[in-house]
Amino acid sequence: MKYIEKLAKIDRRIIYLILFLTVLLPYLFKISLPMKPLPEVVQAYREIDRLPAGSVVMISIDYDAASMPEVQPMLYAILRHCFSKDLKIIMLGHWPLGIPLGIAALEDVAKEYGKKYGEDYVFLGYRPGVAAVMINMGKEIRSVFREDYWGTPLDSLPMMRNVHTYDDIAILVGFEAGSTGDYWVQYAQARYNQKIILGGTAVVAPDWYPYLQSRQIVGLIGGLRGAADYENLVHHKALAYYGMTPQAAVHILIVIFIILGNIGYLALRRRK
Amino acid sequence: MIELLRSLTILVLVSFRPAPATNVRAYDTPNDAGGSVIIKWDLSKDDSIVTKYEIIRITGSPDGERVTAGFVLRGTNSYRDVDLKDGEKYYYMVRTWADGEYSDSGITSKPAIPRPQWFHTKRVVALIILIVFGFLFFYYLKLAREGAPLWIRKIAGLEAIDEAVGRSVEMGRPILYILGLGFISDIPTIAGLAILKRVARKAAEYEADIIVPNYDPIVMVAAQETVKEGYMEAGRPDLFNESNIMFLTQDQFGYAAGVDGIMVREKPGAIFLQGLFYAESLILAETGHSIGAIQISGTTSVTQLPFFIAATDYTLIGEEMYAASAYLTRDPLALSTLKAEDIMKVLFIALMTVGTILETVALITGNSGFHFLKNFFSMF
Amino acid sequence: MAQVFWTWVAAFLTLAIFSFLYKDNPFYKFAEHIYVGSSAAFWFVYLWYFDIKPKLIDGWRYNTGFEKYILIIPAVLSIFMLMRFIRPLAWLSRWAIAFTVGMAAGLGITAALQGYLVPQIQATFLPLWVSKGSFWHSLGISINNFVLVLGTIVTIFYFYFSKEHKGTLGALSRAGIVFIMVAFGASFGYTVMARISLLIGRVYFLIHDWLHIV
Amino acid sequence: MKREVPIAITFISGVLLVIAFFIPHEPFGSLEQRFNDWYIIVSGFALILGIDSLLLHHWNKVSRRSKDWFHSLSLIIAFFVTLIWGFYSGIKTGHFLSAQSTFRQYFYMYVFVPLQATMFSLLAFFIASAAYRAFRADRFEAALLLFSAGIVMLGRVPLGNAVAPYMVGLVFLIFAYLLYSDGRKEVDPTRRYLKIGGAVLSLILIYPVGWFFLHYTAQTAGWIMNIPQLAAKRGIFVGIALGGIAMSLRIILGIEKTYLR
Repeated sequence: MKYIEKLAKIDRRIIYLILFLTVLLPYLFKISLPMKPLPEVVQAYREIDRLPAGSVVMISIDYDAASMPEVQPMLYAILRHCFSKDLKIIMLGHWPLGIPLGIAALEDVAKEYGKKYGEDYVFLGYRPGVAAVMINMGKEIRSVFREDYWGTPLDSLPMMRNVHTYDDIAILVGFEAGSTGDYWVQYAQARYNQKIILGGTAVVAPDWYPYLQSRQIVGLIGGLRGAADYENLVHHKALAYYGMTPQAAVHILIVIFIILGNIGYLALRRRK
Repeated sequence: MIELLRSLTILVLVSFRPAPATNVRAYDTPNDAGGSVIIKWDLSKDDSIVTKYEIIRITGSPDGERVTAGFVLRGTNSYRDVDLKDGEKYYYMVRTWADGEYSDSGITSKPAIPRPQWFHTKRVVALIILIVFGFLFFYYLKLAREGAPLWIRKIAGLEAIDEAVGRSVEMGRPILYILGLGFISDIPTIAGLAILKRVARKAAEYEADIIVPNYDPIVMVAAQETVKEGYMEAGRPDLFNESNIMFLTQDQFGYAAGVDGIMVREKPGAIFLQGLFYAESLILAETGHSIGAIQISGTTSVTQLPFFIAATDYTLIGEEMYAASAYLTRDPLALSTLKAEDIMKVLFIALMTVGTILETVALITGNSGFHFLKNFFSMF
Repeated sequence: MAQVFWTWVAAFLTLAIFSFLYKDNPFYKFAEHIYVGSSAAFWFVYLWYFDIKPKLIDGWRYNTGFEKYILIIPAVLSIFMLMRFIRPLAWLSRWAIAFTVGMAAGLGITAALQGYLVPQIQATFLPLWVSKGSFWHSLGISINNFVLVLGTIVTIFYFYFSKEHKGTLGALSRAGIVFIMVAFGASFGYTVMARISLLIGRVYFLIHDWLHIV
Repeated sequence: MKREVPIAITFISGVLLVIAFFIPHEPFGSLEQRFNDWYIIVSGFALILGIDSLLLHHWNKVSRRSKDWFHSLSLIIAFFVTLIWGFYSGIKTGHFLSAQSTFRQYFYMYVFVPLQATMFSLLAFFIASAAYRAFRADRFEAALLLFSAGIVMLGRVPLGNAVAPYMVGLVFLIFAYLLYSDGRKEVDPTRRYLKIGGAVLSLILIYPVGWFFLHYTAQTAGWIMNIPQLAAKRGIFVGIALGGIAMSLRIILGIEKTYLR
């Protein structure tokens, strides 16, 4: 009887320890759940996969450190996919505090694939005024970004010579933690017919399904699950893919704790 | 073979000029600060092969210079032209493009004259609500001035304030008051300050310390004034210690880290979490619980309320927090405004019922005239 | 090399914060104080580069006429705010606070009307009988609409202050509590996923970027 | 003068913003934006007050050599190092977050972000301990909270469907037990048999309800989020909006002036 009652008063540190191990162990032993990639992620993958080598992909960093664990893995997976297909990348962002995260990922993956700055990828950085930036880039990217993030004029970068407007960009991939993605659809897609893929946190992504249905976006990557699917598709399983097991395990763990707590509580109550 | 046929069809389609967009209308943008015109047209019959519509602006007279105002994609039948001069006449044409070929009807729209408006007609419903509320507000204020009795239901979280302060004092521990991440421009922060005054007065009566760590410097200044006032009301201005109401950092989790540190080191007996909270709410409430403090929380952030309900002893849910200052002071003027709120609630419930019935009727009879109430309430 | 050093710094700070879960200790204290101090400075630098400089300094430099000289108002209010450092003039800071509070009140009214009241009420104008597709499908949508309207109304009754919650009002407000509790539970459960993702991110940093195990 | 002027300022700025809401014409049309910009400037300067408070608080601890003075000293050092580094990088490269900024490369990426992210990630632990402790089916309302939290939690992950029936079954078991133990104490025979009958019914229902959740947990979670959750949220929003308007009116009219004393 006494043991049952103890279930009502498990020390919180024990809960913390079990939870920590639940997250850690699947990584160490690479335990993974069988998952079929979501159709909207597969769609995004195919859109990028069928681009001819040399096409330009624009990536927008519209999140910051708080959403990093969910969105950063998507960024890495997409970058790997693009560089492995010899696509060229232009990166920019609308969240000033996210810019450092974008550049870190870009340089990491570029090094991995031996890509050269200015020839294979360019980093534009941040300019204030979300909608104005998007609209003006439809007329001429140089009207917003005369220089790249390092202060080099765009015309002296080989890969930028023939890139002027959205017409020269095959696909735009927006990584979102707020409403900037809606602006991309509203301005770059509706006004300039830019092909867009959106990736974002599990909180913002559900709002985008209407865009997917109306074909305003051609792919959607939502939350850690979406990132895991993309990692799976590009055959580079990392944070997100192995993170899905702890994700599910912790949810179930919390429910088990709740049940144990209730059993203990009931036992206590009966004695009283 | 099929491929060939397809390319042939496309070739044939493309070499023909698309049907022009017709019925081009231009008018001043309603409810704006001037300088813009809205252009609408009926789509070309060949909209499916159209690449874009070009909007052409002619300033002054119909045969003036033609300037491209902008492009829109197929399927779009309106455009908003901006950066115009108020009072000037503008004529518009819409040119339909299909690859390299274009066509237009050659007829310009009637002139549009951009002007600024003095009243936002889409917001009339908001104005009506505000007027009705204002009327009720002043009516009950007048009743209160005349001394009509006002009653308010029990709110457990507010009843518990004195008990929490008392218990903290018995344990010989200080009181921690957390105003959250709100700026002074957030109404919940001001509601939090009103409750702080009461807590400060009680603390002064019991000669207990009260610690208020802050996220926003202006809120810190306001909190210092509020606590000082509470101590004065209790007749103990000598006990007031301004350095107990300090600033931490304007970083969400830096603030949470700092407050957690204060909790485990100062071991307050009562913790108040009153204001605007975001994700850090549970970090604070769980740490507060782990040190065994009695906690009273309140916020209007609906996403954080579940965590407060789970982790703290009493929670003021949304509007209950706004009612706090009236509840605690029993000031008849403040209480009268609660009565006005309640009447508004009944009015809104009646309105919802009517609106729901109208919508049902509209759907059953198929008469869209019954949507009038719903349409009236669409604003932006 | 610098990379390695800084990764160790980041790992140390991460573990120091985690150690708080066990109990308060010097490592956490150190990380906490570093965090509070450096983040206060960080946001100060941030405010300078993203707010004060573009809005006040550049505004003054690049604007002309009215747009330029109107900036004197916020500049004066800012100086009033700092008058708290000078005891005899400290009362001037209340003028600046009064402005911000007045702004809060004005925005409080318009934001409540535009952001909450009108759209939320409009959204509850739902038909209680919908015929769309099969009978069961229609019935499902109709019941959902009914529950939505009913739930909204009874929740509003819970916040009725000026009458005791007895009799009919009591029953309605209790029904309101039922909806509120279901909502809070659901909202709690919904958030778990995002929070676990955060922890996964940190654990991955430790074992991948720092220890290179995975 | 010292009291009336602030109240007048509050009144004027509040009323102006409400009027501006209904008038698109200049100067009202852009008033809200303008006031916002002013507010940002004022609050930027106010940060100096805050930093003064923070540093003074800790400097006092250092100079008095009170407990943890060493940590207070590291706070002060961290503050100045960050401040100087940030402005140094900013002046040298044009912006403190620019590409060449060492402040961005090192401080931001390896100190600031890890601290922020780790503090944020503590929530994963706290959400577990809060759920464990608080979700006790001691009252009907608490049982509802527990139930909807559990369903939504399980409905959002793979494998959730497989676990949900057990959880639901257990809740029904608990429910049956409560009804039974209450019923046993009941003096009135009809009530007693009703309650005990209810207990038996809950036991019988375990199987069909469990079957239901085996197949429809995710859908149920979606329904709870989209219907009852939304309804309650709307009701709360209406209350908050009305309370907010009333509070604002009280502030504008000077009935509520805690902040000014």
